[in-house]
Amino acid sequence: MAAITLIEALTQAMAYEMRRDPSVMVLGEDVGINGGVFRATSGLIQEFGPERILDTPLDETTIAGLTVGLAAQGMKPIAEAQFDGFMYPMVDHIICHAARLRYRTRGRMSCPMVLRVPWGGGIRAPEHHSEANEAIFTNVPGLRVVMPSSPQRAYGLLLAAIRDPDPVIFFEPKRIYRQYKEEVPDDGEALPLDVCFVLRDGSDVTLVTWGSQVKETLEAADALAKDGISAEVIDLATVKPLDFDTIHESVKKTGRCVIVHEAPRTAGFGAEIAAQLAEKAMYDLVAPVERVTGYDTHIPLFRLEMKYLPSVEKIVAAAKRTLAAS
Amino acid sequence: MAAITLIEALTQAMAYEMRRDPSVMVLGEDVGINGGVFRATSGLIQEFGPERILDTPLDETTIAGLTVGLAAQGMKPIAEAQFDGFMYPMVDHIICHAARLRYRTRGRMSCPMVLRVPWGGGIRAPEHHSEANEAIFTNVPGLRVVMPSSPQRAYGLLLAAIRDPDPVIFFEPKRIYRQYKEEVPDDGEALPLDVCFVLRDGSDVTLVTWGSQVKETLEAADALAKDGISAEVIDLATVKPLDFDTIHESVKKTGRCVIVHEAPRTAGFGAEIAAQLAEKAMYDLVAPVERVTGYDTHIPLFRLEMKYLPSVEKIVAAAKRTLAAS
Amino acid sequence: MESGVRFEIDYLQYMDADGGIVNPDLPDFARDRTQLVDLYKEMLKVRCFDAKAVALQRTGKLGTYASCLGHEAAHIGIGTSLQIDDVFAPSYREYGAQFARGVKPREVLMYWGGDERGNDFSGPAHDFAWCVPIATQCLHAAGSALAFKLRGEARVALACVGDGGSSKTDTYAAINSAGAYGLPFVLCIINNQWAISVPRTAQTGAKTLAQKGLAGGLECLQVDGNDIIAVKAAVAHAVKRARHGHGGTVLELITYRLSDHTTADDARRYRDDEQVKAAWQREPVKRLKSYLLAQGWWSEDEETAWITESNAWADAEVDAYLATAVQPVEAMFDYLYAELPHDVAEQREQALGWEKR
Amino acid sequence: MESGVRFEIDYLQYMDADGGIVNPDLPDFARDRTQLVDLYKEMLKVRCFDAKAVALQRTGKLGTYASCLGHEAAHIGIGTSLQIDDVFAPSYREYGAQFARGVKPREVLMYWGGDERGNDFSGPAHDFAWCVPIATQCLHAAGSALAFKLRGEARVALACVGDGGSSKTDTYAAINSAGAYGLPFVLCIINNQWAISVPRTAQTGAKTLAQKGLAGGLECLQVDGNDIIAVKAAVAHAVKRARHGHGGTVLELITYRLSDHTTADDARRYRDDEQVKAAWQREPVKRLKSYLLAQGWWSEDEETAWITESNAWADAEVDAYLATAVQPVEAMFDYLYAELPHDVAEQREQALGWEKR
Ligand SMILES: Cc1ncc(C[n+]2csc(CCOP(=O)(O)OP(=O)(O)O)c2C)c(N)n1
Ligand SMILES: Cc1ncc(C[n+]2csc(CCOP(=O)(O)OP(=O)(O)O)c2C)c(N)n1
Ligand SMILES: [Mg+2]
Ligand SMILES: [Mg+2]
Repeated sequence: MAAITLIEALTQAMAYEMRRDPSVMVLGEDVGINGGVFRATSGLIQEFGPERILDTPLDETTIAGLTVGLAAQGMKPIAEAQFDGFMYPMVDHIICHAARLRYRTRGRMSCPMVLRVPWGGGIRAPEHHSEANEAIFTNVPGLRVVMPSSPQRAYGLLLAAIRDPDPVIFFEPKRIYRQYKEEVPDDGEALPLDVCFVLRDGSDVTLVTWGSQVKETLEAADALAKDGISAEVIDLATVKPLDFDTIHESVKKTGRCVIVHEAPRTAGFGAEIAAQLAEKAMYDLVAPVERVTGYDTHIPLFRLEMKYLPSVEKIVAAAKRTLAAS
Repeated sequence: MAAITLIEALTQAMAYEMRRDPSVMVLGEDVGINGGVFRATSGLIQEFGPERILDTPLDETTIAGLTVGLAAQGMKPIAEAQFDGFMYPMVDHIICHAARLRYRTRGRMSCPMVLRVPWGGGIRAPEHHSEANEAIFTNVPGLRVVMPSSPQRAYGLLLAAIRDPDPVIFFEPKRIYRQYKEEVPDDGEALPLDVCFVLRDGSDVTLVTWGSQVKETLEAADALAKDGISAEVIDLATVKPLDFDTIHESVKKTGRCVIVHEAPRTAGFGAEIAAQLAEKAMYDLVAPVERVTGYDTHIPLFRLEMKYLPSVEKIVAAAKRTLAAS
Repeated sequence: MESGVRFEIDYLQYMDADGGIVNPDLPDFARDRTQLVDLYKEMLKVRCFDAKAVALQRTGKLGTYASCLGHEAAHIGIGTSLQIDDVFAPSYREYGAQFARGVKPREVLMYWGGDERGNDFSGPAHDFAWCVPIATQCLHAAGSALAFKLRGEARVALACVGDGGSSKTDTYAAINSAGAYGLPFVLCIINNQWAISVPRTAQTGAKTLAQKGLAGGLECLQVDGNDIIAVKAAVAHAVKRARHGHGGTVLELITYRLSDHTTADDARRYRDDEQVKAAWQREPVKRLKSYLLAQGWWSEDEETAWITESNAWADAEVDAYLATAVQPVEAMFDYLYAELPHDVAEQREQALGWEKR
Repeated sequence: MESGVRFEIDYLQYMDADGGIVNPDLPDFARDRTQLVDLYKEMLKVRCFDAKAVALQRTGKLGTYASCLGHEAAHIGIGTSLQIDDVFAPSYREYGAQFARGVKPREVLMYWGGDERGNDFSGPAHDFAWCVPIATQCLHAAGSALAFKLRGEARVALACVGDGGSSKTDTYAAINSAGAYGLPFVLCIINNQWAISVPRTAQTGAKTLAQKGLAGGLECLQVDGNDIIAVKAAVAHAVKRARHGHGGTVLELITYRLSDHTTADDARRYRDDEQVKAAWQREPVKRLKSYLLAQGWWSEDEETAWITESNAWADAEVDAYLATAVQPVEAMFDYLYAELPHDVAEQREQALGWEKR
């Protein structure tokens, strides 16, 4: 078994599930012969044909609306938004319909769909190609929001998302699409959609993050270790529903929590984690919660973007502040 | 001077500013001869004519996109979304353009617009007419998000929103459009867009809320007072930017905080307030933060909706929990 | 300048406002007494129901209600031209079409009465629920049609949208994708001249709404939407084309909204009584009645008897609606996901706790 | 069936692929040597710039870049037909049009080079910046046109969108609102046959893209987009109509994307070399050159001299771009609001703090 990248793991998961379940199909701009602008669907049209790998007209409203119709009539569509910044025209159909079909009809209809979205910054891309906009969906009932950060997790979570009978927004941290390779058995094993991953055990401070920041956060943990600080690292992975218990268990042990995310700080999903800490873990905390996030401004074009994003230094500094505070 | 309702105060503010500034105009569905489905623009077309009070074709993308174009070319459009649940098609133009024109062009262009949105539940309306969806915009840089809760504040905040040189999302709690009347001098005095309102002083617990829940929260404070508990009530009013200092000052005094909002709990804007408390006020808090919110499900059709919304009882119970905890 | 591509939008009408036949080339069903009388009876029945629903709202026993007064020919012409395994995607007014598909009046009332169970149709389980966000249903129908095409099923998806809704971008998206994929899709633009207070003329500069279909390369036709013979002929033809893989159609059914927009609206604020009076002259029930009477296919006695029967039927439905107990509080959680996530499950318990106080 | 409304979409061409005149009824400017030579020189100049930009990207000195190779007639035809106080709303490829309006090549490079200052055009301060979210610019142009109409200004707003973008709902919204309000609006659909890997034929079932305009009641015309005489004639006519209050127009300019979609794309994955070769036979620069040579209005010597001059000009712009220092970190805050709110101001300080470490 050859080691594969995160994006190859996504392709592998889609191919696995399409072989297994004839109702699974893919639609989006350039997903066919071009294999998607990131090549996530590369090779699929050759294996599954143009009836199951559909290029769409260039309109995200169309993609979202067709996807709802397909899912309501027994297909399991995997829709692709080409980039994070182009998914806004999909918001209406996702919130008003995908998230509500089951609820609206008391279970008569449902909307088993996945929306795959290449997400986030750090690849020197043009405007609107670098947005961390998961917060738009986290206050919306009826959705699941998932973000993998390794090839193995990408494979298992995407399988789970496709099989899930309800709509899943599947954000793919494009910056780490090809960051490293890992062996990913093509065994069709899905991962749960409501459990965080503890990537590294530690006792002094809990670092919670998701998506591309997992790499920076693990590096920060390494750096902290050099200073004798033991950091536990949690990959949220399933943003909604939030597995707060795993975070809470960790904070009971460490008493300190740094939340790291790429989106702007205000009302980013980090706020929800910090809020639950304030509600449920106040007596466990020995230091104020810290957030290391994008600033409350638009991610700049690429000459400045790395100054916008969280960095190892910023994470280390925040962790040290929690230690200094107590 | 006759006392007027919240919605009349909005009309008064628009009329005032349209008289003063010829670039101010209104556009939306049914805003003309019909005066809007809630009558917020009632009488305006008679005074200002159909060039300044424009009925639009039935398309929210159109309204949002035209508004950006108008604002970019020197008009000050006040756009109306007919209901909260119909604003999703506007999200793309608001996030990609309204919020970015100034940033994108390094100040060469700007987007001075107001989007008025009748907001929230509790009026026994049909599906999609009762949504508390402010969280969609609170993570978006470049916007301001405002929500008045009294006739006077509605007048002053809307004037400020219209005059503000940047885009403002102006949520109007429709449930209290006509809840009570108040004298509102038509003096053209705007209120600041970054300051909370302390509606009631108290020393035992801080209740923070916005929009229609202000009424329930004030009633809860009354009920608490009967039990000898002194509650401070803060109307957030300017959701973004968040005036955390006012909340913090209060919590320094009370040591307890209950956040009340109508939107679903997870990643509602209450999370941001709780998060800042966890970051900046941990040593001031003597009890865990509490949130009293809508549940993480869609607001039901009206036979069940009151069971979904926060209530005086739920607020009182939460406040008492903070007192029991310490 | 080379002359290029030409298009023509035709207009279909068989029966004029007085029930006179203007186009003697009648379709078969219109030569059949039973079929035509049945259609007439359905139209009357819906009208009886509609009046009851408005009355219920006026007495506080229903929420906001969107009347279908004046749309009977359009709605019933559509509903009776589909097969049961076709998919119907309504907006919020097409009760006549839905009754023909097995949806119960009590379900209509439950929906407008604030109870989601109204959407759990007795009719075809694959039909879409009422759709409040204007025109979004058009794309759901197109997506359904795409599912049928991909699976090789000979099924058709039909959506209704209003004259107002024809301005909405979703309508265009549905038209364009139906054309791009050659989908078995029919779009009925029910042009009742008003979108709340905005007249048809203010929605668009297009001469017809049918021509919206040209933007996606679909067949386009204008139809007298108060002439049920024309409506049925046009819809049946479009559905047949779609079913046989010949692509999608846009039909503009021209009618008039004789009522307020909904019970929450007061149309006197924005439209002339004269216009409404004139529209009553062209309304669909009266014209079919004139024709049936002229043919000797219907009598005033039958009319009276049928109205009595229809009212009794509507009353029974109203009673069933009024007798429906409110859903338990957990209903707001139980249909959110197939399996409730732990966090929401916790809130469900809290909600139950508040009930027990 | 009554026959109803008719439409016809004409096709405008003056000059064929070899520079032969197929329509002798030439517009005045095309009979004027200076004007035609100037247009030709602009086309060549843009092509020189484009080649430099692609080369810069290949050597890592530019980010992703969208080439305009093959679009020169369309872009320059548009850019030279507007007045300076009109509003131009481009997508992301129409440098030729923008240069005609005073935008500097270095600004193009700064934008694609990751520096927002590229959008602070030297050209008209009211022109829109490059617009990455496909087709959204169409509505901004329509909104601008609405502002002009409301203020009684004799100004026109012109937007460009691609064949792919013609499927996007915003395009329809712009067309429909322009028709509904009678706006001074011109939409140029630049049909270069490809939207990244999706061919024109897969975008829509409509025979022409020009007919998209029928959905909003606009004037519609197909134009040979490689024939600058036709482009200029068509755009000038549409702009004039708009300026005089006669309403909006949709022009489909038919051309071909001779390059990859952007430098991040590899068109060999999805399109035939043969098609590209054939397209090179119809390309706009060659055909105008043939015509000018045939008229004796241009020579190979002039060509060589002009290319040298153009390259020098492009090189100077490249140098200016490369010499631009990166913005200071606070630039990511300073243009967010007219006045920075307290919370963001705090973060600005933090960002400055990290700089000082
Ligand atoms: C997206 C959206 N915007 C606004 C509304 C509010 N609204 C409900 S019905 C209506 C008018 C619809 O007119 P039309 O499409 O002609 O249908 P009709 O009501 O005449 O059947 C409007 C604006 C809505 N339901 N959805
Ligand atoms: C809303 C949106 N969706 C997707 C994209 C990604 N994208 C960039 S260019 C492009 C194709 C555009 O094709 P066309 O409109 O024909 O213009 P062309 O590039 O050929 O000039 C796509 C899909 C985008 N920029 N915006
Ligand atoms: Mg209508
Ligand atoms: Mg193209």
